[in-house]
Amino acid sequence: MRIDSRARFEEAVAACRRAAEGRKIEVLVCCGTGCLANGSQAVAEAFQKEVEARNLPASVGLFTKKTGCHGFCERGPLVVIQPEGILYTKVKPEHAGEILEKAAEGGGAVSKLLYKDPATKKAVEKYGDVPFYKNQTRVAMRNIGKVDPADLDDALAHGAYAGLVQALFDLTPEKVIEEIERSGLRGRGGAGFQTARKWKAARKAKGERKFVLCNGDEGDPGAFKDRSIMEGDPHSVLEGMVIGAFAIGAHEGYIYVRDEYPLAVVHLTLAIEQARRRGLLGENILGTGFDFDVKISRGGGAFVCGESSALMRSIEGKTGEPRQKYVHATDRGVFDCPTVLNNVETWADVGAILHKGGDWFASMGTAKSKGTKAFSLVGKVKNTGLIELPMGTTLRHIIFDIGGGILGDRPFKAVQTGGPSGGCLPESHLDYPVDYEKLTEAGSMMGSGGMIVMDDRTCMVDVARYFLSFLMEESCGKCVPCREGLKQMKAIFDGLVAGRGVPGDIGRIERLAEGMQLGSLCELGKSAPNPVLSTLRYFRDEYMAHAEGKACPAGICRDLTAYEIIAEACNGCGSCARACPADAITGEKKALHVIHQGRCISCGACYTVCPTDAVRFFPKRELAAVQETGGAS
Amino acid sequence: MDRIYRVVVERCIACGKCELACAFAHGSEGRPSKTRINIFKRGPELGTPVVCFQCHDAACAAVCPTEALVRNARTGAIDMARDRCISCRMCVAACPFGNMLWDETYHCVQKCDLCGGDPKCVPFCPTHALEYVPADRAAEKPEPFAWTGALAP
Amino acid sequence: MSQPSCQDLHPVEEILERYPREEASLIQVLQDVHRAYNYLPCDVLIKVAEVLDVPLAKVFSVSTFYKAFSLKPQGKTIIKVCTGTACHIRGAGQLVEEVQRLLSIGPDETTPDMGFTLKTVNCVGACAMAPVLIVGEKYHGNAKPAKMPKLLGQEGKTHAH
Amino acid sequence: MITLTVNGKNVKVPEGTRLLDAIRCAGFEVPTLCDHPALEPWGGCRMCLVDVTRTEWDGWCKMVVSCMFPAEEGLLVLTDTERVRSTRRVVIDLLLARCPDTPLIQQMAAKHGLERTTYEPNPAPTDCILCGLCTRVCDHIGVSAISSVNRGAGREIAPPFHEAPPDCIGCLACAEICPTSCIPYETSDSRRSIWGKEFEMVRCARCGRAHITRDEAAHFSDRTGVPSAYFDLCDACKRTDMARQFVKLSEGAGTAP
Repeated sequence: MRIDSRARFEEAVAACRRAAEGRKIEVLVCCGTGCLANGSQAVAEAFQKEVEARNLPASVGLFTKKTGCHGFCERGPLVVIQPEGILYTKVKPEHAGEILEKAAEGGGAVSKLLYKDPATKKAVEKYGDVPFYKNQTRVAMRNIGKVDPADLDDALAHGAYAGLVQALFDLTPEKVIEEIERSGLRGRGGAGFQTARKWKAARKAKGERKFVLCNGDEGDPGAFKDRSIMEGDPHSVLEGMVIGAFAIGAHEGYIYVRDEYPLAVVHLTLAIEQARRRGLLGENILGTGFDFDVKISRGGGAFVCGESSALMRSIEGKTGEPRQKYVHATDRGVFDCPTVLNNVETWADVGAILHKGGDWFASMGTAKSKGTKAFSLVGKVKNTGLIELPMGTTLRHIIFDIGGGILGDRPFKAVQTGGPSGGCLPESHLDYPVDYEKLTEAGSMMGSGGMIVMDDRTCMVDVARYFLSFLMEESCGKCVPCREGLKQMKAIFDGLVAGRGVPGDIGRIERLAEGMQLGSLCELGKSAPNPVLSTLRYFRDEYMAHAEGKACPAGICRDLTAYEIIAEACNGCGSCARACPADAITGEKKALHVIHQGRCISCGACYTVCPTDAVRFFPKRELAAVQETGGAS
Repeated sequence: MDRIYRVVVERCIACGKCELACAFAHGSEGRPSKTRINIFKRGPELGTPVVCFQCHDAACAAVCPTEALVRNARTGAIDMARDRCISCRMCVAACPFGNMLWDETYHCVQKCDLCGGDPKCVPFCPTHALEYVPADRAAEKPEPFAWTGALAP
Repeated sequence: MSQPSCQDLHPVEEILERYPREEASLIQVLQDVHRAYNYLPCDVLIKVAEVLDVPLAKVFSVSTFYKAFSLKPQGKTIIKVCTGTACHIRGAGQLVEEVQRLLSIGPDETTPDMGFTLKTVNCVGACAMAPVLIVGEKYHGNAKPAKMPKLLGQEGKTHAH
Repeated sequence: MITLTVNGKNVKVPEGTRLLDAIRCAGFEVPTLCDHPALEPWGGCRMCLVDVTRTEWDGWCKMVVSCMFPAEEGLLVLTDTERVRSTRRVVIDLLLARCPDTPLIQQMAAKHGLERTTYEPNPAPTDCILCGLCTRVCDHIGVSAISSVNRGAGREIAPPFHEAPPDCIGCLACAEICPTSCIPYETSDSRRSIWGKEFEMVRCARCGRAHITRDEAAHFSDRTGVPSAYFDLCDACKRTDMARQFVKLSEGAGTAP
């Protein structure tokens, strides 16, 4: 039924709340992309079947619900039992019966499926007590994992669109912008531009048609918070966009979603249809006479489309080539109309800010970076997943307290933030509070919140080269410094990792990097040298080792690295021989194994699997010496 | 536009001075083949000068995709903005009188520009077959030319 | 060099019905066309250009700019190896090599029997389970080279040499 | 009119003037490779970079491409600072690596003090600098027969499917505008071909010379309303015709208009 007044809205919410309260025990099965990959679809079906088979009376109120990403993807599939808040990890379909028994009994948990804290080795029963969740403050992700993204009623029961109602009925567009200004909200897509300033400019701009856009082209490899928001709580994005449209006076909007996020498209499409049907979107929203509708534009797979002018061209059906921006999009954006473009997370924050007030949001975070920020914590860290924290949290807290430290307790080497436009920060920066200014100061950037943790087995030259290849493929090729510069930069790095480096390379890299930063057309090209410059700044030794010593200290660059088995340490278990893809390792059972250098491709598989650390790597140029002394065959 | 360029055909004696003057005025080489005015012989010492009419509703300007051909309000000529020309040669094909000339050497289009308001061919014409007359006198019928034996200045 | 073409224009006509006839629909139409035909056949693109009234050169430009589009027919099963940063540092390179070895095809190539196409993609946003491999529509997290033959299924084995 | 200062020299230009034109108006040189006065500025070659600042900016400079940046009142423009020179040098150096054998690029590189590229020269040298002039002029004419294809390092200019472009009208504007003349074509009094397409020609009804392609004639009479009959004769025959007409007229009235 269409909601056409404030009173009707309150009624509808109350009805949804009552329905939700009737669900006394809820089984929440995480169906984010991560858990789906681990088989959560089958788990959800198993729960559904079990519930039906039990044919329990309505008074028990047992329900199952598929939700968006709970964030703790590492341990998926995840199942949470509410209201008790019991968290089960790595759940399989056959566990459904057992879990339901316990849940219906109304007490206790299936202890073998609980999360075990690696530090204390003890099972943790409650969701809120798991270190990964304990330290989070969720704003943009407030309802993810709690609501069924395919059910508007469920979202309404959890407070969705409350901010919109306040904006439309209690405030003027100017007051809405004031509230956003008071919150200090800055763009969550990377650059951190003041959201209110953008809105103000667009409100002032003249034009019959105005647009609000949502940037869901989360292209930074290693970041997936926007995906989780769009998949797990699409209504929070829509709510923010309607508020933004009301504030600037727009009646049309687009959500630009990456092609790689099919589930996000499905859930957004569904959410838009539901919101339209209920009068929360489309013509005469909530009976106020305000019209605003949203279309979804699916990207075609191009990182550069995260750049605002390229994204707008892509929405227009063109190639994603950026345009020089001496005229702001707020004056002339998509289809040459005034346009406000914000990131998914920014839009998701807007509803909460309007609901709880700008001051509340501004009470979190640091002096210049207010509120909370979502990050995807990935790489060589124990607990990988999605987190949201107040700005200003230190890297150490994120990586070691929430992330649980480095995989296999190896030494921490660096953390990469900001994707291909960001940089790598070393151990000395672990106590840095994470906000826009601090990250930029350190030669990295916020970006879309990807945090990729690296251990000592990560070669920083290889990481920089990885980003160069990535960007070389993703550059649109319009301007010379970016197109040709990346090609030449990559060629220098190809030389470094292949042992063709020369001492002058580092100077050439620096000169070219400066030219690209100053000369490129868009942010992709301007920031392309960041991964190179930040690794060069903090890990210069490693570059020198490659350029002058023809060695890769991390043992990653294959052309520079050789492996051998230390006789004293080998227990002859044969793991290395089985892991070797090149059949370069031979040896009798329980006897010393040997790497045949002629066949070895230096992939390091043996090093990784050896249980006794009997495999060592060393610079390939020392190979001749090693062979002479008979160290290896 | 103060003055109007006109051709009094029956005065032309096909001496070719206008062609030379034009060629010199538009480039140092002065090759007669580069002239923008052409004499067609129609008998011994009888010629017809052919040159751009600066048409009122000019086809050349109509087809030009880059607005490189624009009327000069002062001289009345349709001027060619050389830097805007993309050498598509549409004006050459479109001119109903064949007065847009393709220069194969420089790969560009040449047309009469009335030398920016001082057409050089006029003073060089010994018989006043080419005139640049005040606009109000343009409609007057020219007097038949009387040959005096002396060259015009 | 003539491009592969396809005779049946019914699916594209149906797709075109669903969108306004304007340039802004181009990428959305191409997405659907790609899904329907598994690639972008030449004569289908000509049809799209004609109906949306977009110059064919622009359609071609867009088709080659975006990575989601292929102008060559693709295999029945598409194997995507995620090469995002998290996957890269957790060994996506070895995964690509292993698939290459098993199927004897490089990235963006298709097995001669049109069974498999190998693609590398820039981050599918499943970084928490890196490295990630997608076979058809199914995501596989924490993929290891040793698990490849099983993941590629029986068909995969027949290609192994 | 607005006043700005270029390298210390004041210059007055109308509002809406591009910085590039204002700088040239002040008498200073700025190199460009992708700019053409008849086409929308594009900002791809990055050679026209200059530093801009204002007195109130406290010495902070912003680097902009002058072909797209608007001239503003009170702007201080510096076209020859060290960082402008070094950035331009990187750009032309990169182009020289791409096009080591192209005279235009060699000359421009020499002007920036580069005899040869400091980068790895392109193993497959090309003359195409991807300035986009050809595709932009083609779009401008309203044809769009060619476009950029692929992206990044693989970007190139090509007709659809790398085959003879169906939309091409054979006007040769792309080849004419190309600053490095790297688009091959053939044209003569009997035939014309470009991009692998052979054109049907309109032959002069009098002398039989092929002077325009059938597609060109159709495209331009469609777009501009110029009667297609204008294309029946070649320009030389039309001139001869006109001379004859004159004679007839002079026999009657005496003057031509």
